[in-house]
Amino acid sequence: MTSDILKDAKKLQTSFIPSGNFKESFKEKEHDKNISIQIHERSVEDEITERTFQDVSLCYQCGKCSAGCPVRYYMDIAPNKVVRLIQLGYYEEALNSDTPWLCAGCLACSVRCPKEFDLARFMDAVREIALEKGVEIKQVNILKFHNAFLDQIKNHGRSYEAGLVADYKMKTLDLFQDVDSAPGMFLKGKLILLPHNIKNRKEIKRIFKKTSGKN
Amino acid sequence: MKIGVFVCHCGENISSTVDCLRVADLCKSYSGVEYSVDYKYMCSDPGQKLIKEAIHKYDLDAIVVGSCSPHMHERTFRNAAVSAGINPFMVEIANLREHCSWVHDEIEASTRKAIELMRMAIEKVKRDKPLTKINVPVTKRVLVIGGGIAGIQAALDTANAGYEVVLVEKEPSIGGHMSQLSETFPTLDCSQCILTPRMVEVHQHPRIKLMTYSEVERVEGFIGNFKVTIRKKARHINEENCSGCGLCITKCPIKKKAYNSFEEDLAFRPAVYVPFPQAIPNIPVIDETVCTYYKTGKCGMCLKVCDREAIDFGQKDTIHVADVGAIIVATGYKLYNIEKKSEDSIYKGYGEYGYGKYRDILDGLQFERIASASGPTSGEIKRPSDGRVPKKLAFIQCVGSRDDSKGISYCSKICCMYTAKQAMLYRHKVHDGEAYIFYMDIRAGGKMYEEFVRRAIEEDKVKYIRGRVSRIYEENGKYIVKGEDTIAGMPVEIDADMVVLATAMIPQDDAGSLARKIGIPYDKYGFFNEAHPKLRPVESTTAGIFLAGACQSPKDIPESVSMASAAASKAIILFANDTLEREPVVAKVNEDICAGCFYCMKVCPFGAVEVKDVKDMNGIVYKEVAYINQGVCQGCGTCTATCLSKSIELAGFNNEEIFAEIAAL
Amino acid sequence: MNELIKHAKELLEKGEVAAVIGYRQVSEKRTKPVIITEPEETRALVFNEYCLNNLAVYLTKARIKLLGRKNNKSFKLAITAKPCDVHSIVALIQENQIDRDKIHIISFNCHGVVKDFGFDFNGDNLSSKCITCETHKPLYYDKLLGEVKETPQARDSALERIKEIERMPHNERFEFFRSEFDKCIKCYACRAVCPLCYCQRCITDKTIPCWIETSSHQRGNFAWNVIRAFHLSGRCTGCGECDRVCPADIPLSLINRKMTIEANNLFSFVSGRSLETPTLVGSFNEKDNDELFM
Amino acid sequence: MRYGYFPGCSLTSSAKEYDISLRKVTDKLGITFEEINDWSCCGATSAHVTNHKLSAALAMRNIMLAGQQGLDNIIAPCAACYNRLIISQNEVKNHSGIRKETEDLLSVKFEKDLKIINILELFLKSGLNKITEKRKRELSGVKAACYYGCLLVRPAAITKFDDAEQPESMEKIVEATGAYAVDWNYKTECCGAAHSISRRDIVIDLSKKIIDDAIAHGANVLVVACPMCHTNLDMRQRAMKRKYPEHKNFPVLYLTELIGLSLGMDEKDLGIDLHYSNFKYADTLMNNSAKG
Amino acid sequence: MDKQNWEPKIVAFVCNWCTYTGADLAGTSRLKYPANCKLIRVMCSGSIDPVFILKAFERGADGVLVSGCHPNDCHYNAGNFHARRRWDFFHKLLDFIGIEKGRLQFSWISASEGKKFADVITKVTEDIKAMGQFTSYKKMNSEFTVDFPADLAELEEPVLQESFDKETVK
Repeated sequence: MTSDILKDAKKLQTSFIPSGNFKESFKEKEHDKNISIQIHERSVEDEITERTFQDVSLCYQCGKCSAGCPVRYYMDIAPNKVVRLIQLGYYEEALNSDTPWLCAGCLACSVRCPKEFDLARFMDAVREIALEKGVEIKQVNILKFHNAFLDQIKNHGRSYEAGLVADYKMKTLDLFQDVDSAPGMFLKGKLILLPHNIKNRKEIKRIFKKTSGKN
Repeated sequence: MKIGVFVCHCGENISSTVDCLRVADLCKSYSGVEYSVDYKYMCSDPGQKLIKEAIHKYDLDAIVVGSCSPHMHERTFRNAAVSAGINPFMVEIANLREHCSWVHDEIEASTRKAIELMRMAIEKVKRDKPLTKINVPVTKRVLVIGGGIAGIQAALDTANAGYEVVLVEKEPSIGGHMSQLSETFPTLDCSQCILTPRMVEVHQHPRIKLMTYSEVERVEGFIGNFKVTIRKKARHINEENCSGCGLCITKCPIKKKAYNSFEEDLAFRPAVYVPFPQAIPNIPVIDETVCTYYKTGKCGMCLKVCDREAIDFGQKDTIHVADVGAIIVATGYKLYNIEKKSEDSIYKGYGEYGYGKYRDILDGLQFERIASASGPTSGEIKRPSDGRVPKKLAFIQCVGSRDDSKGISYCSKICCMYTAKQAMLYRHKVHDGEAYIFYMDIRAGGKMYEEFVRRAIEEDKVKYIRGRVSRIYEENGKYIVKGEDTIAGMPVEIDADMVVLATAMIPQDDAGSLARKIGIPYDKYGFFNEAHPKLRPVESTTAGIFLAGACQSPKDIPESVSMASAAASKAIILFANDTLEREPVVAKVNEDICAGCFYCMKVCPFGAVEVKDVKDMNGIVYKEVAYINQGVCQGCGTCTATCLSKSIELAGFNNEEIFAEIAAL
Repeated sequence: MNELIKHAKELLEKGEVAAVIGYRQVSEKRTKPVIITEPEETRALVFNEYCLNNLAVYLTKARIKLLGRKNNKSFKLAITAKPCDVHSIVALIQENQIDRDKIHIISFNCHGVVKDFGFDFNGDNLSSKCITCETHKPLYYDKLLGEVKETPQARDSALERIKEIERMPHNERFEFFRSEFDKCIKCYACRAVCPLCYCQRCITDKTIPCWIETSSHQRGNFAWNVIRAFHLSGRCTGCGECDRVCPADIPLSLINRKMTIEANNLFSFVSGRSLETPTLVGSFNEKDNDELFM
Repeated sequence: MRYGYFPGCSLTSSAKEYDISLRKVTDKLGITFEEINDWSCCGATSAHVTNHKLSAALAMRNIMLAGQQGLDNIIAPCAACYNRLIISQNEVKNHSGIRKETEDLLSVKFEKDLKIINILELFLKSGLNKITEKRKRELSGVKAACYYGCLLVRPAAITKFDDAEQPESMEKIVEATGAYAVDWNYKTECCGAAHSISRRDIVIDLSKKIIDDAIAHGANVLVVACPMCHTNLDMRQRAMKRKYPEHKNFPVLYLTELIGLSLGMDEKDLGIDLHYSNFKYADTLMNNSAKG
Repeated sequence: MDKQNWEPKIVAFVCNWCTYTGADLAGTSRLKYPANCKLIRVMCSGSIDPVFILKAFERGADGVLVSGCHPNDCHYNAGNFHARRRWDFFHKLLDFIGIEKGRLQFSWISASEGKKFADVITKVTEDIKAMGQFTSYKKMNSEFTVDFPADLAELEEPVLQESFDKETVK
C-alpha cells in the first residue's frame, strides 16, 4: 500500500497542480474506477473532523505515533501514513488498511503527539466510517470478536465469556484456538456457563438500537 | 478655518474602485473646505508641490489628504505641510487605499465610504490644535543587560563610538553560552578562541563599566533619562585586592558539593570558584550555600592562604544607581529542561525520554562541554555514566521545539545546525562511531549552512532518519531509541550508547519579571517583543530600550552579533543629539477639575502620573491633583478613558476630535 | 445613646476632632444629618433605625473639609457611620479623597434601617440593602457602639426584580429602561447624595466637548443614566441612597446592584470591603475574562 | 467516605480473584463499597472501536445509575473500565453534541460529574500507612515490577492522576507492603489488550517482551491492576512457552493480592490459586523473604 | 426608509498599533470585506471611552466594534488589560439595559492578522444585518427637530451638508 503511493507520486503531482483541488480530482478518479465506496457530499476527512473534534491537517507527519506503537510491526501501513492518506484524499486506501483494526487503543500515540492529535480517537473514527461504508474488513477475526462481544452485551447487559468464546468460535470457525486455556477456565470455575443477565436489558437493547443507525 | 482637501489616486490603486473626482468635488461643498483637488500621485514631488502651492495660494490652515495608510505617508505630508508653513499636526490622513479601495470591489459603495472617511477626517482636522514637539535632554550612557556575545558586542560598539557603557551580567563572568561551546558551525572554529579576545577587550575598555554578579533591580524614567538601580551581589571577595591567583580555589576543601553550572552539571566545583579559567573578571566567588564557613563558622582556609587579604566573608550586596539614556537588553536564552518541573508549568517535560533519569542522555550544551577541549573530559567523547567511548550516538532534534503538547510551538532555529555540527565533531573524534540523527525537517537557511549539513551526511556519513522518537529506555547499558523512519515507512530501533537531545531554546526563567521591571512587552513564551516584526526588529515598543540576541527569539551567533551591533547603532543614533524630540501625543490634566482620585496613576503603564499639590493663597495645600510628566508619557490615553471627571485630554486624539469623527459618520 | 453623646463630647472637648458629623432626631420617625463643632451640642446626636443618610458624602465636601483645618493646623473629623456607610468611607480612602488618619469613625452594631422615613421598623419596611447585608458589624472603626440585635427577615425583592428583568427579551428590557429613564428630570439628586460622586465637575457638566446631553430628553436621559451606572460599576458600595432620593422613582439601585453582582462574578470584587485589595477600576489581572473578545 | 463500586464484567468471571482479593483487602483496611445497582458493561474496547455513540451511552449509563444512587464517585478496579468511564464522562462534558445525544438516549440530564477512581488512587487516598501498620508478612524478598498497562494513566490530561510516562504511584503502594519495586522499562507498554482472543500472536509477542524486561531488571513478580493485562500476561504464558520454548513460568499478581499477602492473608482466600501459571507464590516469594 | 436597500452603519474603534495596522495588512493583502464599517483610530484600546459607543449609537450607528492588541501584546504594555476590564463591565451593563450583545462587539486583532480583521468585519456586518436596524435607539433620536440621517443612501449630499451645519458637533 505504501508503495502504491510512491507509484502514484507522479499521478499525484499531475492531478494536484492543475486542478488546484486535490479532493476534486480524487472524486473524478473515484467516479472513473466506479468502486464501492461512495464519496458523499461530506468527505471522509470532514466526517473524521466531525467525529473526533480535531482537524486532520494538525498532523505534520513526524511519525512519533508510529515509533511508539506497540503493534506497529503487525500493521500494513504506519499509523502516521493513515493520517497522511486521509490528508491527501486517498480515502479508499486508508479505509481498506489493516492498521485501524490492529490499533489496540493503548493511547501511547495520543499522549505523546506533539500536536496533541488524538490518533486513537482518529482510528476509532476510521473504523466507524469503514464499517458504515461497508468496506470489506480484512482483519475479520478482530471484527468478529468485537461483534461477538457486543452481542453479549446486547443480550445480557454484561459480557459473558463462555458465550463470548462460543459465539466467537461460531463466527470464526476457529474451533481449536484457546483449547489450552478454556478447559483451565472451566476447571478453575472462572468461565461461568450461564449468562449473568442484568435487569434492565430493555434499556441496553434500546441503546443498541438507537445507536446502530447510520449518522 | 480654511481647509485644503487632496485626494490621491495612487496611480490606479485608489481610483480603480473610488471615484476620486467625485470625492474631491463633494468635499468642496463641506463647510470650511477652501480648496479640494484630486491628483494621480500625491506623495510624488509634483503632488507635494501641489499641496504646498495650494497652502500658499489659498492661505490654508489645515489639510486633509485622502491617500494610503497614515502609517505609510503621514510623515511625508506633514513635512510638506511644515515646509509650507502649517503646523504638522494640522494634517489628517483619510485612509482611502488600505481601508477602502483595496478591500472593496463595488465602485459606488467604496466611493461612498471614501466620502465618509474624508468627512470624518475633515471634521477632525477642524478641531485639531497645533502641537509642538517635546524636547527632552539625553543622558549619553547606555546600559547593557547581559554579558553574552550579544551584550559584549553591543557594549563594545557603543563604547567605541565614544559613549559610556554599563554592562550588567548576573553570572560571575561574562561570556554567556558562547563560552561554553566547543566549535561553531559552519566553520568549525573554536568558540572560545574567537570570544576570549572580545571579553578581554570589554574588561580593558576605558568606557565600559563592567558589573558582573549583578542584577537590574529597577528601571525608572524614560527614553534619554532612565534611572537604573543595580544590585551587585556579594562575591565575598574584595575585588580590588584580588589578584586572581586562584590559590583559594585550589586550597578550598569543599570539592564535590556543588555542581559546576558552567560544565552543565557534568562536573563539580569548589565552594570558592571562577566559572571557567578564562573568566572575565578573573575574580572568584564564594558560594554561601556550600561553604563550610557559612555553615559552621569554621574552616576559613581561603582566608588563610590569601596573602592579599581579598577574602571578605562579611561582604554584603551593594546597590548602585546609574543614569543612562538607552538600555540594550541582551539576556539570551536557556535550554528546555526535559525534566518536568511542576504541574502548572507550561513545559511538560519528556517522560518518554526518561526525565534526566539516565546519565548518558544529554542536552545540546552538555554535549558541547563534552566535546570541548576545556571540558570535563578534555574534549574526548565519553559517557558520563561510565567513561566509555560511545560507539553509537543518537541525536534527537526538536526536543521541546515544534511540540504544542510540551509547551513550545515554535522552531528553535539553531538545533538543525548544531546537531549536524555535533554529529560531525563526534565522527571526527570517534572514527569508528556511528551517528544517527532523528529529525523532522532540516532547516539550514544561512550562508554555507545547507552545505554544512550535506557535508555531515556525505563526508562524515552521519545517518539522518526522518521521524520523531517516541521512547528511550535503557537495556543492558544501551539506550534503546524507538523511532520510525517515515520516509522508508519502517520502524527503527537504535541501541545507542549515548543520546543527545537538541532541546529547545527558551527564554531565561526571569525574562518575564525583568520585562515587567523595565516595562517592555513579551510574548506568551517570554521572548521580548520587538516594536515591528520587520521594520523595527531591534527596538522594543518602549522608546529607548533595544533588544539584542536570543532574548527576542532563538538566534545563532552571527545573528545575535548583527542584532547587537544594530541595537548599539540605535543607541548611538539616539545619542547623536543633545536633546530628544518626541511626538507631542501626550496626555495633559486639567488641574481645575481634576478630582484627585488618581485612577490615572493606577492605570498608567509608564508611571507618568505624579501627585501635584494645589495651594491656596496662604500657601496651604487644599487639594492634590494628577500631573502627567510629558517626558514619560507615551500617549496611550488609557488615563483619558479611565478619568471619571474627564479632566485628561490626549493631544492629537482629544475627545473633541473623536466626537467630531463619530458625528461625521 | 448616652454612650454616643459621651464619646462625641469627649472627642470635641479634648480637641481630638474638629467636628462630629452625625444624625439628630427631627420627628419620631425621621432624622437629619447634623454637623457639630461644640461639645454641648452633641446632646442632639442619635443613632437608630431612622438614620438613613449615608454621611460619608459630607467627607468630600469642601466646606466640611475646611472644618478640619483651623489656624493652619489640620484636625480629625469624626463621623457616625453605619457599617454599610463605612464601605463608602473605605472606597473614598482608596480613591484618595480622604485620609484614614484624618477621620475618626464612630460606628455601630447595626441591625438594619427602614426603607424611608415615616415607616415602622419591621421586615416589610426594611431597606433593601439591609436584607442582604453581611456586615452588621463594621469592618473598620475607631469606636464601636450599640448592642447586637437580630435583623428582621425579609424577601430579597430587588434580586427577584433583577431576575425578572433578565428574563425579558432584549427589546422589552430596552423599552423598560427607556421608559424608566424617560422619567428623569435631571435634578442630579442621585449624584448629589452619592458619596462616590465627588468630582468637582461631573462628566455631564463637561460641555466642550459635550459628553452627555444635558437637556431632559429621552436620549440624554438614557445616556446620563447609563454612564452614571457605568461610572459606579465596581465602585458602588450599595448604600442605595440614589434610589431613595430619586424624585422620579427610577430604579437606580437595581442597576447598581446588578453591576455589583457582575463585579463579584467577573472579578470576585466588592467595593469598599477592604483597604488592602486594589480597586477594581485601575487594576487588572492577566487572567481576566477574555470570552467577550473575538 | 462512601465509595461506589463498579466491578466490570471481568471481575465477575475471568478475573474473579481480583474481585475476591479486592473485597478482602478493603474489608481489612476498613474501606466499604456500595455496588452500583444493575450495572452493565462499560462497552469496553469493542464498543468504542466500532461505534462511539454506543460506547458513550454504555459507559454513561453506569455513571447515571451511580448518580441516581446518590454516589459522587465510582471505583473502577478494572483499568479498561476506568479508562472508558473517565473518557466518556469527559467527552460528554466537553462536547455538547454527544452530550445531547447521550442524554436523549438515556433520558437523563448530566449535571454533576462523578469522580472516577482507579485502584491506585483508592489505596493512595485511603492512606498507605494503614497498609504498613497492618502488615503481617515479611515481603522483603519480593521484587515487584509494577505494570500499569496503557489505560491506567492515559491520557494524563483527563485522568489527572499520575505521570503518563514515568508513573510512580503503584511503586509507592508496593513499597508500603514491604516489597521492593524495581525500576524497569515496560511500565506503560501495551500488552495487546483486546486482541487477546482474535490476534493471539500479537498478544503473546507483546506480553513476552514485558515479562522479559521485568526479569531483566531483576523482578521476581509482575504486579498488575487490570484484568485484561492479567489475562494476557498470566493465561497466555502456556502459549508463550510453545512459541518461545525457553520461557519459564513467571508469577503475575494483582496489586490487591500482593497487599493481601502482606496483610497475612492466605493464598487461597485471595483466589491466587485461580491463576493459570500454577505458580507457588508463597513458596518462592515468601521463602526468599525469609532468607532475606 | 427603504428596508430592502438598508445597509447597516458600523463604527469600529481600533488601536493604532495592532488592529489599525492589521486592517492595513488586510488592504495590502487585497482581502475583501463589506464596506459598512468605518474605522476610528485611537492610540490604544485603553483610551476608548464607553461614551464613544453611546455617541456612535446616538449618531445612528447600528453596531460598534472595539478592537485592540492581544493581551500581553499591547504597545503600551497594559492598556488593553484595562480596556478588557472596562468592556467586561460595560457590556454587562448594556446587556442588562437591553442592548444585545451583537450591537457592541469586541476583538483582539494583531498587526499580522489581516485575515482575521477581514473575517471579523464580515462577521460583525453579517451579525448586524441579521439583527436589523437599531430602531429602538434611533427612536430616541427622533425627538429632535433635525432628524439626523440614519441612512446615507436616502440623502443627496448637500442635504447632509446642511444637517451638519445645523447639528453642530458638541
